[in-house]
Amino acid sequence: MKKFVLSRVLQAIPTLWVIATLTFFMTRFAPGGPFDAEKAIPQEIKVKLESHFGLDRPLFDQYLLYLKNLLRGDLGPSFKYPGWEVSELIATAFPVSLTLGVLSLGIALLIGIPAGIIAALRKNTWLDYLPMSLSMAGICLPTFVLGPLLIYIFSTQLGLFPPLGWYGPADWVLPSFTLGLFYAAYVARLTRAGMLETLQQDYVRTARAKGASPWQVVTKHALRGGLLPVVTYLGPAFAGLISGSFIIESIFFIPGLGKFFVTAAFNRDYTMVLGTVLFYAALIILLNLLVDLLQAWLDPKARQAQ
Amino acid sequence: MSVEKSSSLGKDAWLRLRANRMAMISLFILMGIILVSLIGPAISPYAYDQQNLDRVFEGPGKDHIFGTDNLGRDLFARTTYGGRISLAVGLLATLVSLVIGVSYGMFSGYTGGRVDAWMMRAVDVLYALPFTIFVILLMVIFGRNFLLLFLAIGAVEWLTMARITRAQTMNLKRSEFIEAARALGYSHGRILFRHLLPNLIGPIIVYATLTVPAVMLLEAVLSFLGLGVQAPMSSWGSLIKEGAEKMDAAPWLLFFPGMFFCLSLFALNFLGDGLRDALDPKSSKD
Amino acid sequence: MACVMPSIQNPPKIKAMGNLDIQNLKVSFHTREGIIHAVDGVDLSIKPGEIIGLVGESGSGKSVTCNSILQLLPTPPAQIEGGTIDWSGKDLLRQHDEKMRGIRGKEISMIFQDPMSCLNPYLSVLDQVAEPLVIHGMASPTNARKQACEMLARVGVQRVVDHPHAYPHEFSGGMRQRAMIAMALVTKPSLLLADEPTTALDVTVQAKVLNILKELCTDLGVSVLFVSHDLGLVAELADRVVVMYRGKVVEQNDTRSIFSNPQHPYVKALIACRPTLESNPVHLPTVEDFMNPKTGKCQALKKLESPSLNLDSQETLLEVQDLVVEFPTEDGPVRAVDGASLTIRKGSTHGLVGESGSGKTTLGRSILQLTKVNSGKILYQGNAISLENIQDRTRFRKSMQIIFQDPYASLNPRLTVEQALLEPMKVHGLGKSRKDRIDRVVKLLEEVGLGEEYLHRYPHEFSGGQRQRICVARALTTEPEFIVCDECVSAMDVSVQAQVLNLLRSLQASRNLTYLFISHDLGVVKFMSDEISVMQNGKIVENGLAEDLYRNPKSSYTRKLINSIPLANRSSDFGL
Amino acid sequence: MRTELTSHKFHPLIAWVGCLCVAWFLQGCSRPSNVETALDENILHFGLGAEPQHLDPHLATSVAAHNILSALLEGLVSEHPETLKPVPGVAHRWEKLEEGKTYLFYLRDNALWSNGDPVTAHDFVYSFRRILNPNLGAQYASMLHPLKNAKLYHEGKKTWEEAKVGAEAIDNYTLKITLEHPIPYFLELLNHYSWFPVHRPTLEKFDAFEKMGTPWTKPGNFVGNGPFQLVEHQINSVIAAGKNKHYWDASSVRLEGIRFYPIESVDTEERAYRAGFLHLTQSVSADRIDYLKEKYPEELYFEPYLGTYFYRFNLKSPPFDDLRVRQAFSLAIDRQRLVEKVLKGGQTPANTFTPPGTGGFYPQPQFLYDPKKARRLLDSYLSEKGLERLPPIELTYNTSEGHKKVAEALHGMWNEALGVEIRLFNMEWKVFLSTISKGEFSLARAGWIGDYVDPHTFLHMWRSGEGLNMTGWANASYDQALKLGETSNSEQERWKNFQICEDLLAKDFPVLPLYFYVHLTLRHPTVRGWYPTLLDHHPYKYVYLQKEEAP
Repeated sequence: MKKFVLSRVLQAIPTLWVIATLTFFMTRFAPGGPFDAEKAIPQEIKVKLESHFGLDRPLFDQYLLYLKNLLRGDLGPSFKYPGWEVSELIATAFPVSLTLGVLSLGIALLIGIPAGIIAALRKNTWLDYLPMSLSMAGICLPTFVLGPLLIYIFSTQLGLFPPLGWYGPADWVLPSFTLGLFYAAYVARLTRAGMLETLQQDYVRTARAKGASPWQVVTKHALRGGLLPVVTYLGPAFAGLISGSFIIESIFFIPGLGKFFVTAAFNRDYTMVLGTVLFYAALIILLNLLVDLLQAWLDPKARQAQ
Repeated sequence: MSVEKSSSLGKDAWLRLRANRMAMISLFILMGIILVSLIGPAISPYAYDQQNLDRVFEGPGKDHIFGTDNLGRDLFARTTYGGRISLAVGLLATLVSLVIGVSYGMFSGYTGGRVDAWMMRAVDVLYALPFTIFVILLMVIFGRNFLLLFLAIGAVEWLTMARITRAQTMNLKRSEFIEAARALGYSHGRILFRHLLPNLIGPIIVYATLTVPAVMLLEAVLSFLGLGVQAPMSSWGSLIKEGAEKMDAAPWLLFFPGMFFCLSLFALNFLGDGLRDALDPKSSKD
Repeated sequence: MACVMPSIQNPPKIKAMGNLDIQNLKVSFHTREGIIHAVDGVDLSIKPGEIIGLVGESGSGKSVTCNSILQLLPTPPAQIEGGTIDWSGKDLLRQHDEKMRGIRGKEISMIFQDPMSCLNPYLSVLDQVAEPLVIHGMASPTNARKQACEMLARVGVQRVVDHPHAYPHEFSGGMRQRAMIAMALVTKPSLLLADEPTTALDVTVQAKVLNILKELCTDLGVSVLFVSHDLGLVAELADRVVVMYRGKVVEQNDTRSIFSNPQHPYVKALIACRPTLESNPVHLPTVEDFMNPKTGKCQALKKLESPSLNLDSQETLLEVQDLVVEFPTEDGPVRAVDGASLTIRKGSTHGLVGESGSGKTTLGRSILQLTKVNSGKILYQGNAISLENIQDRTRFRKSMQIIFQDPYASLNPRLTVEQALLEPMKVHGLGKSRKDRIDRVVKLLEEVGLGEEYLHRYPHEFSGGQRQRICVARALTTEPEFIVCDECVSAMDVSVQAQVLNLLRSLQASRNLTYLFISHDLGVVKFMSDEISVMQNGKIVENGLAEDLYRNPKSSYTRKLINSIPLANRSSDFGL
Repeated sequence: MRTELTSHKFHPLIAWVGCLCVAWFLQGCSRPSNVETALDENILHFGLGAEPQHLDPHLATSVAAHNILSALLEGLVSEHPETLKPVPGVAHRWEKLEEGKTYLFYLRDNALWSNGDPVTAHDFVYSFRRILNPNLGAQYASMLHPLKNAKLYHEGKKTWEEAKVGAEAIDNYTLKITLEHPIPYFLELLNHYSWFPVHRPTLEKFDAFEKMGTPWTKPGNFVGNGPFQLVEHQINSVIAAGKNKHYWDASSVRLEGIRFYPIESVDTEERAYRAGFLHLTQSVSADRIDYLKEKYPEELYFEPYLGTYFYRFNLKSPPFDDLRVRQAFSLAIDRQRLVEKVLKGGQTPANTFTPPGTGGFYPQPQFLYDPKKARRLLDSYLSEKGLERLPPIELTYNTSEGHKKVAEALHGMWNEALGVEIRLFNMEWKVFLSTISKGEFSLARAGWIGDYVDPHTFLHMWRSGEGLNMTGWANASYDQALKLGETSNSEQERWKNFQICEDLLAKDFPVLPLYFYVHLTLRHPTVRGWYPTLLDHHPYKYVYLQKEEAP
């Protein structure tokens, strides 16, 4: 196990380096710079600005310098928000995104797994079609439709939840649902497929032969294997939940990471683009590793394979 | 007999599909949507970009069965015209991502070992790269080519496809029938595409049917960057996006494109499930 | 008189409860192809303490009968059409699901065929064995584990006692089946349903497991319904034997009578078609031989001395020298094949026996270059095999073929028979035109006993025996000289096994084929082979002519293999 | 496989936890809205629109920054809340000398920094010196170029002392400012944040004199002299300002604090307003006007805004190198219809480039609608070139629903009047900027918001070679007229010259003005002391909250 984790961590280093390198050069070759604005800056001022951020040096020197700083854990200052370090901004936004991500994932699982189980138990009946259709609502209604819709129903009409902000638990409900419903669709479909697979297994019959109740059969025997595909999906999904919630953040006015991801590219905020991309990459690598470990926990055979 | 032969898999699958009522209903709905998208703009008395500033934001009525938008354009013409674009983009880009993702995933999973590990790391890298910048660069390098749209969408959507295919391939490559194929002296290409691929079809179909709506919405995101469909042309993604902004003032602007989008999504999914069952010769057993 | 019925010697402690009486049970399956009457009016009763053997080939309805006792059949497609199953005054077929759950695992337990797939891979063995006690509220979880531990120790699964967190995959097949037995008996039920509990096991392991089962059931006074396709095996255990054929009970009698005086032709066939160590027929009798009234003579029972091949006069086709194959694992490489050497002569059959894990399959696969060889030489017609360039590889693949154990897994489920058979010809450029190739396929199919009408079917539409015939036909498409038969009949009913073995033999004669015949069943190997090598732990421990090896086994391991075969199967007259 | 899923009992604990959660949530929901509590707390909740990039007045560039900085800092003069005319700020009085070439400002001695230090004339000199410092790279430094010799220093040709820049502290409370030439709108100019003072010890502490991006602008560090002081700054969440006790006029400041929320999405901002989260929104979505007019007739405000929405022609490439085509494109647009039917936000059609009434200047309308003439002009061009019809024209705009709508409407109008095929191209903002500045366009969307209330802020951009011009248009007469209008002391003279500029623009058509902006906002009835102003400036010290009177 230790060896497995270690080798994955070692693999992560070149991966992150390649990501950093590609992103660095990609952002630099994209047209427009961080200081372009409608009111064009006089040339001499632009030169000053560029020298302040070290953009006047040869590109390769900048690259080396960036890597050097990176090794020290320094992501550099933001171009768009001068006076703020990229790492500082990520650090303040991350807890918010994490909360939102965990809650949304919880909701996705809470909706998706039961829906998938019921659908699998009643394959090709209305108890299959109905939960599957409902769970697909999250895909059918994109977040920019679902968000305002939920606000309209639960906030404007019923007055149950605040329409925006991120100040207390009550604020968490609507955004998490909006985001979670999208992922619930995937979870439901994956659970259904996984459960259909395990319910056919001989050990499920063994369990029934022991006198286990249907509830015990499903929860104790079938679910564990049936959830493996869901678990595989969780890694990328969770990374997506944490970083890719720009629209939700914009609809609900949440100070999360998603905004930095999207606007950094639009602002040509080079250091911020690199910082967020590397953060995201590290997150994906970490989560995939966690997923593998979780899989190992669920599946003793995988434990041995590692 | 040789005439009958080649149709056997297709015919079998078709027979099985026909027996699945949900799949057949879905198929008809999908055909209907495609048909309406193809002939809709032609039978509509208004062109998709024909403005009438005196009749803006009219609800569904006699003249405009789906109502009009902020420039007095006929929503029926715009929705059906958008259907052409969205369906074409959705289906073609999904196909592109399928081709890339499945080939990559199969190769990676089949080869295994170090090659596989690094191929998967490459996927990780591509996952992490900033998509916005990538698309902007694509446009800088290749100009505003409509084909780029497929390339750009395919480029992101194939990653998950590759992962799924790889996992399945790893699972299947140990099967005896693959070993039998090797023993029979088949080339790797033949084993991959003739023996492995048909057995991967289930998860691929499920994921592909989920990719189509994702692609249709991604198209709206890409048009934000200036790639793809340009105003005043329409697509379901852009119509839904506009409709969402005017949801309470002019709900029909969201309802009709949304309905078409949802219907085709549901139809695709149930059809996908049906197809998966139909393409599995075993499924006739239960 | 080797086979003594223990139940006669020690009369069991009879429990008050536990009288099972099946009357006129009818079960059908509703499929898209139509209704199949799997069980068609079966009557069967088990008295307390009795061990009943239920025998029949696959599809005869014995498993369905067994499963319907506990209402474990999937409905749909299965449907109980009629009959009663009386268990201590309750009709099990009409019990509510809740009531049934109270009976399952508590009063009536069940053991299934495949211990690999019947244990939940995600739960520890100890938890699974303890589970019935917990479910039925017979013990607290802690106490249940204690009892489970005791029961596991009793069946000889010491490992769980030492490692309470061990998972099924850490166990061998035999140990898992023991764990299954422990799981079934931990609640001390009145009746045990054992559905082919040892079929998936090696002979040596099978013998051990059977002994344990017998001992325990006798001790606990559990009555047993033992389902198997192997009459010889049942003879070891049962007080009474019930034989099923096509959903009906064709004969039932006490064990001794059924073997000494079979009435129904099917029962006679079952007794006859198993290759035994002592007989040496050219051709095995099959069920059809008996069931067909025209040819239904017991001619097969007569011993035919096979014309022994003059081995010395035959040239060497294949030579394996000091072969070593290693598999990397976490704890360093494991040697699956450890310096094995053997010589196979043209036109002969070389048998390879050993328990599972002895390396015989790896050896077979490495000859075909399906597994990477670490060291040693494989010479084919005197030349080392090279897969470097495509011509060599194609030539090599064309001349050597393999038939796998599981005909289902080794056929691509998405290709029709025609596609599966045409493809190798296309790849190897055999046949002039498509039509020519199709003609060849049809001919091949006829050769293996299947007709043209099967061309467009998929593998799952065939029975096990038919599938293996397709595999044989596929191996023949390239017109090979040498075929590795890797446990190719191990998973089959005796009656089907006989058909396939006969087919292989007749093909060898007509096409001058050379076989490497791998099996754990010494009887089968002896029937097929001219020479036999015995393998243990990756090494070849004994080597010799088939007849010599059986009569004068030199190594203790070979003797052990022979002794593990159920007595009834050692000779055709059962020694009764 | 079919199993019954009927008899699963949930653990009672789960139910209890569930109940607790619901109770917890609901309790959170019943909290009173911002607008309700504001009456007690006297806190203004302000929709800021965007996160300001800088809070350093010398580096700030955005409207959002102005909205915050005008609370945190105060210049030499302040603004009248209704007319924006200069009123005493840090300077309690001033003298205009030498026909407006020199000003003497007398600073009040009770003006203090938020840490209690006095605000002196030296602080202003230090501030001017800082923003003009060539090493700082301030974008708005050119706002101070009217100071005598400021340009010399700013361009690095001379040091501050050598250049003798026209800002001099005569004593602690007297500041003398000398200009290059008289500027009629000089006092209005002083209300731009680039003229605001900064606290010298704080900047020196953070070594911020020459450096941008130092943390001196963070809460706890920031020392200002405005009616409010910075309390809290969470990026993308909130910027909070509290009352500055040391402010010289603290007694007349009625708000206890202001909370600025950078809500970028207009729809979200509207929801926030409707939920009582905000007192004011930064803007309102044009598509929502009809709806809001009906629902919130008393709270929706259309206020004139000093800005022009226009398109640029590229004069360097055909067909817009020909005057007739440009003219035809302009004449084919029915601006009135555009404003009434498409925009519907109370905007006014732009028949001139400078919004009428800017600083009192009312230019003659020049850009009119005449589709027949447009057709004639285009036909004459086509026949001269021997063309059947114009090749497709590319219209470039940066991605935004509003810009798209206008482009689509124009697409229709041009198509109808001229039979031209227009191809719309939207671009992401930075790509758009770089494309336009490279001249790779034929027709491009643009907009301009005035920095101060004078026609000059609009007309200066068409000077030959000016960075903002980008059309390739150069006209010596225009440059001359602009120069005269800029420097003249007589209003009549200035208006005459500016009209010449307008005439020249309408004669050569390098630009296609479409409409004048309007500032659309939702404002809660409890907000008082808030007046519509052309620059959307609202001095906070006059703003207060008062409960609605019962009708």
